Amino acid sequence: MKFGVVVFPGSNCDADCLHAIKVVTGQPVEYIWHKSGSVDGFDCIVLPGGFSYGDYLRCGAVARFSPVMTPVIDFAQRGGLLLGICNGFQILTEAGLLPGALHRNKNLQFLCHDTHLRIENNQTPFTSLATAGQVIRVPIAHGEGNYYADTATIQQLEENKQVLFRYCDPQGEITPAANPNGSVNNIAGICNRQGNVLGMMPHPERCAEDILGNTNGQLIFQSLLQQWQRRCG
Amino acid sequence: MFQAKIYVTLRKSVLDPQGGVVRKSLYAMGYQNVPEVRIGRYMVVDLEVADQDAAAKQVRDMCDKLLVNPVIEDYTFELVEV
Amino acid sequence: MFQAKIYVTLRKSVLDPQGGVVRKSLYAMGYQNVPEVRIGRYMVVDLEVADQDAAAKQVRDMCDKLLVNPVIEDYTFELVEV
Amino acid sequence: MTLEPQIWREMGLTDDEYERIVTILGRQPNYVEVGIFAVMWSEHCSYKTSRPALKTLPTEGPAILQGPGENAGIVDIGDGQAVVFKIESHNHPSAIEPYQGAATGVGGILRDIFTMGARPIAVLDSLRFGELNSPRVRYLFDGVVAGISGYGNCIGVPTVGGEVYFADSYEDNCLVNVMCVGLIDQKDIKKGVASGVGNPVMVVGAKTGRDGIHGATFASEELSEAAAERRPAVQVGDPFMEKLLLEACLEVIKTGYVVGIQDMGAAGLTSSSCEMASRAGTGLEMDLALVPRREEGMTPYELMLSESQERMLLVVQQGTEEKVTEIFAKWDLDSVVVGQVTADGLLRLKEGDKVVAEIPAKALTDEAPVYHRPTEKPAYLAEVQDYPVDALTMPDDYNEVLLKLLASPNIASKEYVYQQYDHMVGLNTVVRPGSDAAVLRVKDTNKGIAMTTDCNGRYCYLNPKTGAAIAVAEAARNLVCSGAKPLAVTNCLNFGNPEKPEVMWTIWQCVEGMAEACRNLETPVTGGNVSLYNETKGNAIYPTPTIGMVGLVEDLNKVCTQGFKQEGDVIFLLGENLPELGGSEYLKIHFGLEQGNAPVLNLELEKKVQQLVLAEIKSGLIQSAHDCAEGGLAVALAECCMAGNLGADITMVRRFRGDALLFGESQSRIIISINQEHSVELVKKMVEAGVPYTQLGKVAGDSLLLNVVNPGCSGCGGNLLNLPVAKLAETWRGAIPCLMQ
Ligand SMILES: Nc1ncnc2c1ncn2[C@@H]1O[C@H](COP(=O)(O)OP(=O)(O)O)[C@@H](O)[C@H]1O
Ligand SMILES: [Mg+2]
Repeated sequence: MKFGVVVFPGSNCDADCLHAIKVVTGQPVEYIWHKSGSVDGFDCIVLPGGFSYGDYLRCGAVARFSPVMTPVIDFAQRGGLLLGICNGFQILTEAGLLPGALHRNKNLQFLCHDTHLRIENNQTPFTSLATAGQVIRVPIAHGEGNYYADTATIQQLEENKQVLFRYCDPQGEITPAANPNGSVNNIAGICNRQGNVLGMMPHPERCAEDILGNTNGQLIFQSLLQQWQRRCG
Repeated sequence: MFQAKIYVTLRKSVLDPQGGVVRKSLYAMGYQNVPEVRIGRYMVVDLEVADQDAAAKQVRDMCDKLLVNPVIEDYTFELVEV
Repeated sequence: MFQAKIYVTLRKSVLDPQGGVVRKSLYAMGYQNVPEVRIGRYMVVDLEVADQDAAAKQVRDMCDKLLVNPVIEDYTFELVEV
Repeated sequence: MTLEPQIWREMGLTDDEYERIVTILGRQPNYVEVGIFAVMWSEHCSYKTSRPALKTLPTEGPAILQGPGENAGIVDIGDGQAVVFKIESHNHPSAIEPYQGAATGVGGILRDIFTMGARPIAVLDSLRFGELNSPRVRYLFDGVVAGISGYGNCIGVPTVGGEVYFADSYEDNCLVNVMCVGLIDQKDIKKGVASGVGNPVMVVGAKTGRDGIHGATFASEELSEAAAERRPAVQVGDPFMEKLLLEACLEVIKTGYVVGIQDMGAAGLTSSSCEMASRAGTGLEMDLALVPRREEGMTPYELMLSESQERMLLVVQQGTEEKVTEIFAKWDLDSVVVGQVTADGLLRLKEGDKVVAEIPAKALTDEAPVYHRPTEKPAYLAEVQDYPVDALTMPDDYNEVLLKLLASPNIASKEYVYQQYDHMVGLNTVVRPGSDAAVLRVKDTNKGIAMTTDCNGRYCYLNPKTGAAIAVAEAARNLVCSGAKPLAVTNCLNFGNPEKPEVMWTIWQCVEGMAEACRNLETPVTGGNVSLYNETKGNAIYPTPTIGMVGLVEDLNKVCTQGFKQEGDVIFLLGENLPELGGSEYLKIHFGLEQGNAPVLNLELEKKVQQLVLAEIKSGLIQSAHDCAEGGLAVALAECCMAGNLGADITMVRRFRGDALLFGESQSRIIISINQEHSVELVKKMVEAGVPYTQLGKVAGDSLLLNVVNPGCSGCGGNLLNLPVAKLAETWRGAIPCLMQ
């Protein structure tokens, strides 16, 4: 299984994603430059965190128009596995691959700390190794992670089980206090209708090694690998 | 040449935490007659275009594609010839 | 009641990285006739004040004290009775 | 044509300095030349006042690869790798525009690190403000933190540590000191030298605008109404541009085309060009008409003095210009050849064919004036040091005092600050902010780098020499508590107006104290920064010699943190409790006094304690280690409990005042916890090493309990502390957010 990590000029979690994928899956992984016109040969593409083009206008707004996004959008529409983390999630919403928008955290501050996430749907390639309702600890680091979509869209997301992660307390309760940024329904990550595109604000690559004190994030990369092996052997 | 002044605001249905904080600060400073503050973006864009209609069309285009996110934002604009 | 529309811009010689990135990105998207973009803030403030002069005075006050950072920003405003 | 005296005086030159320029040049300087001399000879760039003192600092040691004089210091960490680090102040700009001032402070220090070829891996911020009950202070505090956050998070270098203090003396002069640590393969080290006659000189990065003209001069005078008039246009940071510059510079450096490189910091193009030439003993000729600019009509004077951010000056090998330009273009950056290296030692500036300035490069650097300013011991010292400790009534309720201390912003959790910083990006942060020192792993090795900043300005105010020595000792102690061997120091000297003999005296005292401690603890100084004139309306800040220190963790599996780890572990205190209260947070919070003498520092004892703790962390005996700092033993114990979410049951013998025992800030003390079964072995080692120790009790339950016994006095014993850990944590965590509401 070959992973690709897109590098926008202001990406800063690109090397982290590459490192985590290598360490956790042992699979080949390469960078994809933002000016690249093709993503052929990759089985899973990651849009990493960071500040793609400084994110001065709106996070992800400018990145959405970079050359690499044309083949990436095409890849996703053909059912390719696409994972957007943090800034990557913002880019996916700006590009229209996922509904809604991410705006400023409710308290107006950038927030970097551990959060607990309840896995709401384990029937996706990103979460297949999870048990239903499993709680994992994953850090966030963002200033604009406040998920918003209109009521109808939210309803659809919920009905189709597209909400994969919700901020919760350590016991798995979905409470206002456990919501770090004001997201509607404590939403931390959603996938598209087909289930091949995931956007999430928390950083699984930051908790995938023992030396960093937490390996909960491995679950996502391992699920991807297992699903792919099952399908493509 | 034209200059476009573009005003971007958060949609009514979207909570504006920044506006809320400013309103509270104003209140604490003694301005208790300010029921609402909304905060948005103000963009001044120079355009080397000859006629007004073309300018307006281009501004609308740029807003829809890049400058404004329709999921959470609305916009209006004005054009002045310069 | 009045509504103040406040336009805040960066002072002339102050660098505007936002505007620069947006200009470059518009250029890359094919809008090559946009020599400059400056990005500022737009605030809409409701005021429960009876007369226009009092409203103007209060807006100026609020801008000088809180809403605008005079070290790097300039502002103008308009008042409409609502 | 002779210039009016008014002109050079306004630029900050004295008449004597002007005469010196005339002598050096052998003619009258023109306007551009005077401007260049004025910035280069400003306090900020020339260190003309502090240089004699700085010369006395120890700068050599086995691990030091680069001492003071370059853009940053370098220490060897083995395996052909090295750590590059430096601290810098951005005090004046932050007092004017906190967000941009702090942001550009981060940008500047990052450039100092990657200009050496190193990849920045961490930032630390050492901050000082007035008291949080003032709205202006809250505005500055929030703005500075947001600025650091805005810049550091965007460029993707984690901010992993630092400190924040609040005291009235910083009300009008907040201090923003930022340290950056980078990692490099020794073979890639680059220096700021313009060597090789004929080699092209390139300006790369952002375009030059009118920002910050005279910033260096501005940083060399007091903040006042008059100064406000002459304020330069505020520099706005562009972290995205810096990210591009960082990646492009590191890529270019890897090619081997670069001969020398330096960032354009204070005094922009002027300082970078003449310093690079001066170090190499060469000259530089540049055509200013070629410098990419943001605004029309900029004069040579403005181009030379602009402090626009995110720019670099490069000298590359002849013939490689195009390849270098290609790399910068890949990152969408401008890079332009503006001149070349010459043999005549002159900085020659042209506008087209016209020469607009011609100055010997060394005249601007090495021949800058040096002042041995008069010193005088300040009268206030005798007054503040003499305070009636015996007359102070002891508290009735120690629980209440402890909670008050935990809620004091100087002691309270700084989570409010560091959760706004991305402290994890890079995947190296093994110990996050919140413990004694941050620890970062070095990927593909089993090594770690520990780092900290420390300085208690109140101690330095009460006793400058001891205070500065304590800052060094505490920094080393923090590293040791995390399992690292202290390696080297960078420092930032923040003081008031040095033209006042009293201020000058404190500078000398602080430097002496720092030098002595560095010598004893074997942590040489590799560089630093001096920020003077931190003074408003005649009131100087507390003398604040901030210490930044890095250390090496040899085995990442032996990293230690401050939290208690396990019920039943035995708690020891290493070092001695002395009946001291001077300078303590307790005196300030409980009595409103910032008085007394700074705590005594015995460097020999300090070293013994540190050596033992480090050795036993490495041997695996020690489970947790935490130094006693502000708030004394009681606060340190509370911090161990909160970090581990475990209680402690402590019993102590009381030989002097209970408040001094619990809240006094005696130095060289470390609280450790160890598994019960190792306790005999540890005691044996402490006795052998001659380290004084006290067995305090055990990790137990979910409350902090502290009882005292007093053999000589019935009725003096009893329970002093009994507080649930949850209550401690709630108070400690909630304090700053509550004040900021
Ligand atoms: N401005 C700051 N930025 C980042 N981390 C900070 C800051 N201030 C304090 N911290 C972190 O909070 C913890 C406690 O700080 P401090 O009380 O100064 O520790 P100590 O007394 O051990 O030096 C440390 O881990 C420190 O790095
Ligand atoms: Mg400490």
